[in-house]
Amino acid sequence: MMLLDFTVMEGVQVAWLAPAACILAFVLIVSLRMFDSKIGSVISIVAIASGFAIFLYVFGQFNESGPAEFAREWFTIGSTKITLGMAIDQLSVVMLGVITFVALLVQIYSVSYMEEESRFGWYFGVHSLFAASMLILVLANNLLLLYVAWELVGLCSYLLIGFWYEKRSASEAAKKAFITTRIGDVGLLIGIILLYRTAGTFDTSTIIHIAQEGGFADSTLMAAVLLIFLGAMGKSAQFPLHVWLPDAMEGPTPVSALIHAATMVVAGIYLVARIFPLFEVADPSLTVVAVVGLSTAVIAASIALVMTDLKKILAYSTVSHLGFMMLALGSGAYVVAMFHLFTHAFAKALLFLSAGSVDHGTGGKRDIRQLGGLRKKMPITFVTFSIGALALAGVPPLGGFFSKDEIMMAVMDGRHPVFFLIAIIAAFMSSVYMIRALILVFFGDLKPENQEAHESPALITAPLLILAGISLVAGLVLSGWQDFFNAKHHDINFLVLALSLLASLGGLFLGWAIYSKEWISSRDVAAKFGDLEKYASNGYYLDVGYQWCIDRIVLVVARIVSLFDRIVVNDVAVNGTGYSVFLSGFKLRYVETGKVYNYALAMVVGILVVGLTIYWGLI
Amino acid sequence: MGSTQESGTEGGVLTESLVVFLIISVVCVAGGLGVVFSRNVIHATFLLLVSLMGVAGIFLLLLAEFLALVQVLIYGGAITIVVLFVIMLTKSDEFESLVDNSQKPLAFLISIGLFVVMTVAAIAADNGNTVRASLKFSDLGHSLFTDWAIPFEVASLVLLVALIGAIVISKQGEEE
Amino acid sequence: MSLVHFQILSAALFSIGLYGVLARRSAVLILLSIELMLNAVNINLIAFSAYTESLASTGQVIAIFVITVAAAEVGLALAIIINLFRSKGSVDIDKIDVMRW
Amino acid sequence: MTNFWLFIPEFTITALAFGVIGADLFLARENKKYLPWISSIGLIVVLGIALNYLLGKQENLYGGLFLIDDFSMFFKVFFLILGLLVVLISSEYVKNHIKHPGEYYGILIFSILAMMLMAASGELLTAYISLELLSFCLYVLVASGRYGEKSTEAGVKYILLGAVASAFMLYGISQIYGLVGTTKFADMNLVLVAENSSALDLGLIMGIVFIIGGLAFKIAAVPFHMWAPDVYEGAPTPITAYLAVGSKAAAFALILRMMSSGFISIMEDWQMVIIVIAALTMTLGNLVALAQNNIKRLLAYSSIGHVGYLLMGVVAMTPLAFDGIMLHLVGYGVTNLACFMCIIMLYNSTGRDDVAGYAGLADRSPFLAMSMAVALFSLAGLPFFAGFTTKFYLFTAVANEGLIWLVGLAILNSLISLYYYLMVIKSMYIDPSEDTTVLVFSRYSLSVLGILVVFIFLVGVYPGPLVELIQEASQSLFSYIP
Repeated sequence: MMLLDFTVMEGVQVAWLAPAACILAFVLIVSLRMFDSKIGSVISIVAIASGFAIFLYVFGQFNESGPAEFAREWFTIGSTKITLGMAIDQLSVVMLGVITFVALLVQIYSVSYMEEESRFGWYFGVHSLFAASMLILVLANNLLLLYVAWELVGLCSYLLIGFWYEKRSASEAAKKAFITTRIGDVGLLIGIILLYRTAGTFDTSTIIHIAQEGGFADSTLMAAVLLIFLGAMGKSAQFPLHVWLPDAMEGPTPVSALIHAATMVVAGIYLVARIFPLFEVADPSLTVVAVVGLSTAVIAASIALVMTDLKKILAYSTVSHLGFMMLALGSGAYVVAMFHLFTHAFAKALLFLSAGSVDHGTGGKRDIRQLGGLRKKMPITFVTFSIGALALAGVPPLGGFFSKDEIMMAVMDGRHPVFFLIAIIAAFMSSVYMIRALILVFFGDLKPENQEAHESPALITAPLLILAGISLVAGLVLSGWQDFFNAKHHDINFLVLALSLLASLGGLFLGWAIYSKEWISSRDVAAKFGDLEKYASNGYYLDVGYQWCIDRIVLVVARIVSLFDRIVVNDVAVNGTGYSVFLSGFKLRYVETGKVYNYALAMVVGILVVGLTIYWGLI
Repeated sequence: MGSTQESGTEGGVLTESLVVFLIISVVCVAGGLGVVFSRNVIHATFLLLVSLMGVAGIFLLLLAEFLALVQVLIYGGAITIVVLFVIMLTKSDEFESLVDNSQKPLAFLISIGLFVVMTVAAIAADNGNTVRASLKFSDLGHSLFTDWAIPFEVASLVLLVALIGAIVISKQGEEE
Repeated sequence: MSLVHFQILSAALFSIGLYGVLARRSAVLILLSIELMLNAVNINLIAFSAYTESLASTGQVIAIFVITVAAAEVGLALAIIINLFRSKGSVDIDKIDVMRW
Repeated sequence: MTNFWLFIPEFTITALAFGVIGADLFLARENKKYLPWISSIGLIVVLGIALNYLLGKQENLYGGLFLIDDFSMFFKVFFLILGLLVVLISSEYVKNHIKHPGEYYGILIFSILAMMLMAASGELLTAYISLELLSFCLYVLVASGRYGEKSTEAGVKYILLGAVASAFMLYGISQIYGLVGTTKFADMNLVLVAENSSALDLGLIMGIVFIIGGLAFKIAAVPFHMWAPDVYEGAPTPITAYLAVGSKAAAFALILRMMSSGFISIMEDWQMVIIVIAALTMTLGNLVALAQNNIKRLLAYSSIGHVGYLLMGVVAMTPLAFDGIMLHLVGYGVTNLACFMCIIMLYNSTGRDDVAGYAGLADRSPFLAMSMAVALFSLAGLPFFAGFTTKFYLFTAVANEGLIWLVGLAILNSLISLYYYLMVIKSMYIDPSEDTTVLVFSRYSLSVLGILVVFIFLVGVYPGPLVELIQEASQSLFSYIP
């Protein structure tokens, strides 16, 4: 193969260079031990920037010549050839773009954000490795390679969450993320092996082809698809495997932005989209996806309402939006899910990076009760955060509005109206918590201890502004998006449109009413926002009513849910599993007494048990 | 392949050979029990010798004269002596307090269980054959050096390794 | 007198030896018990070879190897036990549990 | 008349062992450092001779006692290379910690011979006596550590338990011999097929189970594993590596041949039991490993876990699964040797073999820490390392036979194992060390380690040629089945 033939190459033949560049960066940083120097960051940024350039080239080629695939043989299992290869199609091109672009911005941002850290170079090294594995994950043309990358991505996430390992909570969180996602990964690998058993290949397109021809037994396909979905649930933090994601906020904020908001956590969404035809063939499986997505969206949103840590609010919001994406997938509209993935990636990365900027500017404060009134001190961050928040809340004409609206229409089309109603409630809640965060952080009185707050340097604000710009205009690519995926345009359903708009704006208004009333006196409100004063005073009853509702219903429910989340899911299911594994390990070791005759007894009993079992045909 | 010899009779009558067998068996088993129950290690070693000589007698009953000879020579002439040497070298008075360990009851149960299983297996598989065949020395030798030449050579290496090993290991404590 | 008698004797010796292995505390006594087990094997082998014409010499040949291995085993094990005694002053199995858990 | 040229590797390696022991007698103390060179060059010569004379030969000597085929050839080469590597990783350790280098290498070479014989034997007695030769060599090697340390204790435990296991195995052989009437695997299969025994009688079951028990002791499968952690901890470290790889591989070679050509017709009877043993072995190994703080003990439990994976392949009983076992043995072997090389190097310079001794290793010796991390990642089965490819092949082959839940358990166990490997890696890279002196290693050690690390990547990234060799080997094994 002529790798360096500078005549026009197919995109797919160049695509692999993007992850290769990042791996090279990682190897360079680690092997030259540039853990403390700034050169590490330069290498890493150059690598990811060239990745982005490759994306542009690949994208251009793709527009000309369409999907392509290439593979080389790795080894054979029996008569099956295991190949490694890359595939370029709509899905992977989109992901390639999102990953390289967001990663590039986040890394630039990190240069300033992380500059005080020791292990600065290590941070960038792992970032490069992460980028490489994420790129391999989306480019892989077969499930095996995908799985390989999937594991590597998880490893990088582990390393980055635990970056401040000196902090106990950080290493605990890293461990929890590791164990929780692993539960899903077991399912994923078994699912893949199940598919391989029948198909005799790991090649994604071949497997899909076989499935569509009816080559799989129904039960096998169903089991495989659900097991793979379990993997997606772990990675994409779907209820009840979502518990690791809020804790993952112990990592550095840029990491949260890149990995735990924009890229890695959407791997599950990507995976389901990638093998979407399998879900279609294994019919009821999409219902499972929809139900899981919907419950995730609602539950996480209600928890986000009562969180006080800014990053946790964003984290639960991420979980909730991942739920929306799953819901869209479950409603049969993977193009829409990908679109929401796209708008959400920019908006949420923007929010996280803005939160990081707040953090940076105020000397590490993340509790929204201690913040407030920062809009004067940090104007750029204020603007960018607002854009992100409004985009997520679904305010037209920002990106989030279009994608959320598309999801609502897809749900209305593909699922029972009840799904739609619940989804509207979740959307409503997401407006409320976004505006809550916005108000509590940037409006109101500046706390005396925050007088020193300052705007962040240009290396931090520049990525914010770029992302904000994209979030502003992201919605406009919608029609191009659907053409790109050859998807049908949804007929605009005005009822749906109106309801979803109502949910967004209503949520904003409600949040505004509650949170500005609670923190600022009404006179201040009257003085500063004359227009709103009437609403606020007129809405007093509403205010009390909603407050009551929130106190008595939403809060109670949310507390119960979050209690459930803490105790049942977190402590019992996740930590409990972990602890019982450890406990049994620690107990079992005492079997090993060190005494020869005990060992001999175990052997003899073993022999007798085995012999008699066989004799009596017990098993 | 050698001569065959009628022995025993029908109907479970006590024949001479059966009586001999029973006597030798009692010696074997009693010796064995002595080995595992004796409180004195020197006694245990001698009782082992008794039991193994009984085994040699069993070999004779089974018309395996060569094996009986080997048994007497190796166990009586070598192994027991070596064990006694070692006991002398180590502190034999320690053995007075060194009797049985804490899992003795369990050990008893397991051994009885194994014995029952093995006996049941033996009885179930019994084909009632009462004809014994003996083997000429020369046949045994021939077979050992032709058919079984490889294991034979390997066995010699086993002995060599054990020899070297024993020397190396017991020399370890010196010159320290 | 038939095959089964010898087999029962062999079973008895094997079980007695096993009891010794499981119940004794002195390394030397465990070793002696193992010798009993190996002899039980030999009885079994020779009984089979004597009572089954077709099996011919194989049983005796195997028995010779068993005796060889048994002798070598005793030699080597005793050397190790002596070394143990020199370094710990005891051949008590209960005392050689530095390595556990 | 037997063609004695077919024994040429065995003859030459025996001569080599004698040569090394003899040379030791004549070499002055300061010249003993040449012993590992003599041994390794000798082993390379034997390897060359074996490849030259025996490659592709298909012979059946002494009526099936001794088989020369692709399977035994594969293992011969594997064991010779393994022996070579063990000699290489031993050399610095032996210089510092072993009193009788000549005997050490000589017996090591005898044990390689024993393993070669085990892989080639087609009959119970030959297999047994070769196994016994291997065991004796290992007893000596295990107990040959420095006086007064854990080595003797390990030796006593190993030889006493080994003798019990071998007594059981012998009883099993005698039962098989008496009831089946032959000790040759191929004939055993014929008899068992002819009997077509739907319900086996107790005596026969006893025979088979006792033999399996003896072999299970060798590979340290639950509940016959209990000696392994103690012996691994106490033995001289290169010997621990050798035990974990060599004696297991040899026992597996024997098990594969015996099961596939001897007991395959009564497969249903023992299959389920081995499934249970495999499940128990992998679970127990990995769980208890979580609680260890001595690195050798930790690897002992990890190797018990690996035996569980390998046993799955025995259950599956297909050429594909056997490929998987052999491939995993190779991958695991290389990885384990690399891991132990790191342990030896650290032990030689700091005298530590507890996990805490690895704190801050990344700062004290980056290369060592990196190699150790590579080896541990490979053991955990992370992609692009040997462990992933080989484990994946094995798991897929087993899943192909429909044992999905077992494979699921194995995957779960691999994930658990990743956790304790990561603890070591974390300790190396993250925990601060009380001693921060930079460790300096000889160029020799570093290059041996480098070679092993390269092997790990090679098997992980480009396993193609190896897989082809292994496929030929396992095909020859299954060609014996009528």
